[in-house]
Parts: sequence; C-alpha cells; structure tokens
Amino acid sequence: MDKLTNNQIAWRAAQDIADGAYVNLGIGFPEKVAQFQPPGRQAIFHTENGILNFGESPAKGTEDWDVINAGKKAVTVKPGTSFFHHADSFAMVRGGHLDVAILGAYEVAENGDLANWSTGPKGVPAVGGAMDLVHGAKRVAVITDHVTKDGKPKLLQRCTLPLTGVGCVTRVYTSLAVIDIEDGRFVLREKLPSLSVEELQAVTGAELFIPGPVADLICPEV
Amino acid sequence: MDKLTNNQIAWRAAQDIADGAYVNLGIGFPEKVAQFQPPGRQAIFHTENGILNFGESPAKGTEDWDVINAGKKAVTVKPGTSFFHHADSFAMVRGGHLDVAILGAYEVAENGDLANWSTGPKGVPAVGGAMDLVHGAKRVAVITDHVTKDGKPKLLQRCTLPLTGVGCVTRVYTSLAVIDIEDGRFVLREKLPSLSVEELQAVTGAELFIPGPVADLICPEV
Amino acid sequence: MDKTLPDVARAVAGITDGMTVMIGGFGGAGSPIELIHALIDRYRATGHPTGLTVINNNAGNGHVGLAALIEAGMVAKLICSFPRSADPVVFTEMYLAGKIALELVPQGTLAERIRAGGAGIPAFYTPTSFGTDLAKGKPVEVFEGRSYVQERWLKADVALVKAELADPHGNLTYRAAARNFGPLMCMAAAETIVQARRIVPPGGIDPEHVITPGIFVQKVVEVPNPAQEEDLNLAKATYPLEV
Amino acid sequence: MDKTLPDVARAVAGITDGMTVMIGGFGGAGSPIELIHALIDRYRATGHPTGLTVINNNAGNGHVGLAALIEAGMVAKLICSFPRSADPVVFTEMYLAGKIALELVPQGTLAERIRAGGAGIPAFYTPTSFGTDLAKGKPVEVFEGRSYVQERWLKADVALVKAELADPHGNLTYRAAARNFGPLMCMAAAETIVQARRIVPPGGIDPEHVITPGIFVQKVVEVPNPAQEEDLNLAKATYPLEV
Repeated sequence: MDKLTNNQIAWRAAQDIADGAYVNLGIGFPEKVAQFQPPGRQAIFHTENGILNFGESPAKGTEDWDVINAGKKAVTVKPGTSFFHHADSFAMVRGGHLDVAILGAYEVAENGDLANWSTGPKGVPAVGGAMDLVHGAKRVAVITDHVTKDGKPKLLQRCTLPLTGVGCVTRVYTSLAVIDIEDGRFVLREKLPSLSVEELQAVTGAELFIPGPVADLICPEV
Repeated sequence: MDKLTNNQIAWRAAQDIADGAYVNLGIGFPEKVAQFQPPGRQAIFHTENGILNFGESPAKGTEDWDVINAGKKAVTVKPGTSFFHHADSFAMVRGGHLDVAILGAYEVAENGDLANWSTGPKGVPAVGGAMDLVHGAKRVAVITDHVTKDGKPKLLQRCTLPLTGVGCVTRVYTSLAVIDIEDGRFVLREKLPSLSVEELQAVTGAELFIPGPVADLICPEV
Repeated sequence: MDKTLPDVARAVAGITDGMTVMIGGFGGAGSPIELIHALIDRYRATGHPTGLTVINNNAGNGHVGLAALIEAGMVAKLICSFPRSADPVVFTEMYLAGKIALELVPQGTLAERIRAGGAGIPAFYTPTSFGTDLAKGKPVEVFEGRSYVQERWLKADVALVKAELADPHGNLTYRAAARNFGPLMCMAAAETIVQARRIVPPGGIDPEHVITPGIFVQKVVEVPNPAQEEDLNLAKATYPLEV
Repeated sequence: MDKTLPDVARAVAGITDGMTVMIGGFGGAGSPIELIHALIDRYRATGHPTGLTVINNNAGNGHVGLAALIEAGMVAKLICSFPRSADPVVFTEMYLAGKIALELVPQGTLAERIRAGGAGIPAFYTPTSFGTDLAKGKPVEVFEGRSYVQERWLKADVALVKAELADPHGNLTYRAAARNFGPLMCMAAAETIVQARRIVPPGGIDPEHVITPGIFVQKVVEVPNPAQEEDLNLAKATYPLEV
C-alpha cells in the first residue's frame, strides 16, 4: 500500500497553517512541520518552555543550550523573538492564544479524544505540555501514521489508551488521508489517489463519513 | 487630653519596622511612616501599582507621572528599584511576601476586624488594594487617631461599618496608645504617660486587657 | 507579520456598541489617552460606540481620557477598584444620578481576574474580600483551614493599552509604573490595540526585555508624544481639547 | 540589604531532611547545577539532607545535577511533568524499583500551581487534564458550559534557581529560555536560593529589566562559570566529577 512519508505528512499539515498563525508543534515528528511552511507565509512558532518566534536549528557545535525547544533541541533567536517564563507560556496555551497545535498520537477517536502520552501502566509515565495544548489551542490537529507499526488502526471509535484530552482533535493528517472530526464522526476530506475508500476504511477503526467530495492527497517528494 | 500628632504616630509605627523589611504603606496618612525609619535600618517599600524599593518624593516640577505610588503621588527610582505589572504586584501582597502593611482605619475591632474602605451606602464606594493587603501581609498594623473627629471611639468590640478584612489587624498605633490584638482582645502595651488607664479605657469602645507591664509611649517632636 | 496601523482612528474603528473594553492605566500612568480620545471622536462623529462596559482601575480624573469617555455618555458600566481621584466629578455625578453602573472589585482581585481571563483560568480562590460585602453571593471554600472566596475570570472584546516600545510583531515594553495593568489586559482581550511611543523594527527590542510578547497584541499604532493625564489636568484641559 | 553569600556550600546549608525543594530548569536550561552539587556534597559529608521532595519539570539526564541528586538517594518523591530525557536511566531504574515516588503533573498545570503558591491562590480551575487519569479524584466544575478541573497550589521550603545577573537585593535576570520555571519558583518557596553568573551592585540591573524582584529571593551566590548539563552529559560526566 502506498503511503506518505513523515516529511510528506508534515508538509501536508503545513499547508493549512495561515500566514501569521501562532503555532505549537509537539516534540518529535510534529517539529518537522516547521520545515514546510508555504512560500510567502510566515507562522510564528511557540515552544512551551518559553520562546516565541524561534528560528531553525543552529549548526552542530554552535548550539546555545539555553535556547532550546520543548524537545530540548537547540533552536535559534530571530528578530522579534521573545523569552518568557512558564506561567506566561502556558497562559498563551491555556488562554486560547495559539491558533494551531499539531501533535502526534497513539490513538485518535471519532469523538475527538486523543491518546498520546501513555501506553499504559508499564514504564515511566510522562505528559509534558500535551494536556495543556489539547485544551488550549484554537485548533488541535494530529499528524500520524494511519496505522501502528503492526498494522492496527490508530483511528478508532474510542481510544483504548489513557486519554490526553477529551473531544479536542478536529483534523488528522495521516500517511493515507486527511480526516476531519465533526459531530463525533470521522469525515474523509482527502485520500491518496491510489487508495480506494474501501481500502482506507479497512485500516480505519471507525466509520469514515463522506458528506462531500474527497480530494486527492498529493504531496511533493520532500 | 494630650495626644500624639500624626507624625508622632507614624514615627512610633516606624520604630517597629525591622531592617530589610518589605513594607506597604496605605495611601494618605500611613505614607508618613516612610519618613521616620530609624537610623541604620533600611526598609524596602512596595507600592501596589508596580514599584518595589521606590524613593522619596521628587522636587516639585520634576515629577515623572509614570513613577507614582498607590496614592498617585510622584516618587523616585533608587538603585535596586524594580517595576512589575499588577498581577505580580498582588502576588507579592496575596502571597505573603510583604512583612508589614500599615493602614489607616475608620474602625478596628477587638477581634482584629478592620473597616477602612466604606462609610456606608452613601457616596461612591472605593476599595483599592486594602482588602488584598489585609489578608496578604505577614503583619497588618493600623495607625489612627484614637477617636473620631467628634470624639467617638474608633476601637470597638465589633465594627459597625462595612469590613475591609476579618481578624486581620494585630497592632494598632493610636494618638494615645499602642495596642495589640491577641485572642480577640485589645491588649494595652504602651500609653501616653500623662494618661491614666481609666482615661484611656473611657475613649476605647472595648475592654483593654493589661496582662503585662504598660510602657510609656514617648515620641520625639517630629 | 505587521500589526501596525497608521493612526489611532483606524486602530479603534472596530469597537462597537455594547462591547467590553479594558483600558490600561493606574490613574494617569499608562492611560492610553490618544486611543480613548480617538474613540470619543468617533462617537461624536457617528454616535457609536455607546453602551460600553469599561474595565479600568479607576474612574477617570478631570475631563480628559477615561473621564471624558464617561462624560460623553459612552459608558454604561464601569468595573474598577477605586473610582476616586483628585477630580472625580464626572463619574461621581453620573453614578449618583444612576446613569452609570459600578462593579467594585478589590485591586488585586481585579488584576488576577484579568490575568485569569488571559490565562484560561475560569475561576480561582483568594483570601481577599472574605467576610466583606464585596464577597456577597460568591462561593466560599476552605483550604488548609482558611476561608477563600471564588472569583471568576474577566475577559474583554477589546483592550486599549499604552506601551513604550512596540515592534511590528506586537512585542511591547512599558515605561516604569505605567506598566501596571497593560500586560494583563493584553492577554485578556480578544483584540488588543496598543499605542506605543515608538515602533521599532523586529529585533529592535531585546528578547530578554520584551514584557508583552506579540501573541497577545493585534494592533499597534505609534503615538510619538503621548499626553500624560496629570499634565492635562494641571492645565485644566477638557476633551475635546481647546486648540 | 545584602542577600549575597560567599559560596554555594553556605547557600544550601539550611536544607534539612524531608524538605520540599523546587529546582529550576527545563532539561539543562536553567538547571542550577552548582547548587545541586553542593547539596550532594553535604549529603556525602553528613548524610543529610535526605527524604527530599523535589519539584522540577523533569527527572534529570545522565549522572549530573538532578539525576545525581536522585542517584545519591536523597530524593523520596519527585513532582514533575516529563521524567524522560536523553539518558533517564537513574530515575527510571529507581522508579521501577519503587525507590522513588512520582507525582506526574501536566506542564502548564505544574507552572500554574507553582505560580499560585507564590501568589496566594490556594486553588484554581483549568481545562487541562479534564477527563484523563491525571484528573482522577480532583473536583470538577462547569463554568460557562465547559468542564474544568480544580488544582491546588504548590509551595516549597526551598527553591534552587539559576539566574544570569543578580544584585544584593535579590533582583534577578535570566538567560534566554533558562528563565522557564525560575521566576515562579522564586515566588513559591519560603527560602529562595539563587546562583547567579554575576552579582552586580544595586542599580546594576535596569528596573525595567528585572524579571524577579528581590522580594522573592532570600540568598544569592555568584557562580561565574556555571556548568551546562548538556555539556557535562556530552562529556559523559558523572557527579562527583572526576578531576
């Protein structure tokens, strides 16, 4: 089965970010979204550890370890950057000042529930800022492989893993499709042209609704 | 009847402020306390509109109207001054970071209740930061004439005017005496030497307790 | 990213009848006089906006700025902590005549309610006002043996704020104690309109010295020589200003 | 007014068994390594302090700083949001062996609970964690049609904080994103102990640029060349450092 690369999923998510939007990208895979801002648009990236409008990674060996993102990777300062403490940073998050948060997921449910912080009681739990982001940003989107490594659906009727947030996700960018969550249902908006709806449904754990046209999900090689 | 001047009451209150104490003085009469810091002691004054460690009034004509105290009077900047916004300022107040707040009073009750913001339903009510200060500072003291302009007691069994705070005052510096509030009682600590306990009791609206020695309240001409 | 506008008239053009408007300042320090006067100009020209709910620490002084806004009849309700000043005649007369409503809020609670509005905190507990008339009708809860009053957040449709420096991203600094409510109100309004003494290019404010990050600001207009309320009142000015 | 002390050993001398200790930093940025190491030195010399409850965003990385404090066996409980790092082996092993307790708190809630502790707010409501395992047992209330979780303040006996500049009053600045939890923890601890890269005379910090006003700070010690956790870990250092 064809599928998008992580870069392509990130590219697709980046196309929906408006010029001037304030954006928080979850640590890891979502950080890639910043690389694919469409020309002419400038998003302002927020990292919850206290930087607004940070820039790209510095060259190796030139890192300033006091200028890092939430994933503890070194970033850079740009004209217009600001620093602030954690309470102010999460005032930005919780107070609804971010336009978009893009996060990874273990599971997303058709009711908008998200599970992305705990795979169960084993191991060391860690939550970070995810629970704040999902109830703070005006729009919460998820980027993810459509299925788990062993091929099981990640888009489900209900999450089975511990929740990060309730009813918070409104759009999912997967390796196969772009799916909105509306009124407790998965609404298919775009899919890979090589994939039939039936094939997509077969790897999705809840019913896909198709109230309107389904666009071809076509991403450049990035 | 002998009585202390307002300057002398302020002087007496100033003697109880330790070196290095963080102090908020209410607007009006309490502001005078700052003038009488004992030599060798340096209190740090806080004004709730966002300055810590401000200095004296500037010469007339040199005022900077962005450097004012809570009474909207011009003050000055000193080495070690800091500016901050109102939420941080009242974090200092409410969070218990001030050592002393010294306020004026319409009435103080033997249970520590204070009334100093409203004389009743007539006119325009105004509260400012008084209600925050009385429940925030580690020690809340009152400076006041012992009686009203028409000779009625201001120290009462219970306040009759709308309360500023409940059980908050621990020491009262009046024009006649220094009185602590302990376990719901007025405890006389100091009185003017020219005044008998009976005379003082006659102008006090609740019983004065005298569990220990009563010192002479002697203030210089200031 | 350019949030700058060419003049104060355009900056306040979107404020409509019945809106809740936060106005920065503590007395005259931080009062965005030119934005307020632009709003009065619009009202005199068009009859709008009116019926405003204004949130400010005070209620104006003399006949300029906030006092002039009230005097013009544009304010239906004031939420403040201290509606007294050297010359409070405008508010006092309208209040006693029943022409303006007042919600009196302790100053620290006012500040915290505004911050809460900006920070997504719908309610919090404070010891302030417990046992007083200003706590009437509010839930009380005991934590660790002490009683606290539950207070709700305050939000606004618009905030009018005076800053010292601004950049096109909306990053701000303030001047001395003119900072007061500005950073909080920027957070708590759907649209924050800032008059800055100077607009500098991005990078013109050291990232360490930014007090209000641009995410909290929507519009910025340069007012190079802002009036100070105290100076206007010493000159016994009234708005519209005699010229 | 002089809050300065001559060395880190004296700065941490008052920390006793069972205390709650806030430690600034987000990962390595802002981690007060020298203060932490001074505390470990004291423990190695005297067997105290032990049984500490530590509040930090993380759980240490490698075998220096907070990780070394945990590895020394001084920490009974950790309150944090993200106990993972590039090399979390110390915490992970002790946690899985049941030798250290963990209270996991969402990061924004952690920050706000600390601020609340410093600001005299015993409880507040947040949408964060509603409907999740981390809200279990906490009161829920509906405001304006949305559900919120009640969270309590966090306070500490001591805070260990890394600053950039300090003056003898305790006024502080920070460096870039090393600011993170520092200003909040300074507010929330009965005793705040600061290591600053440089101590300047009063007036050496512009009043406009002070991030933490001195009222929130009790002790200041100069550490001119502070170690950065990332650099120590790149060098595979363990504490006590090999010399």
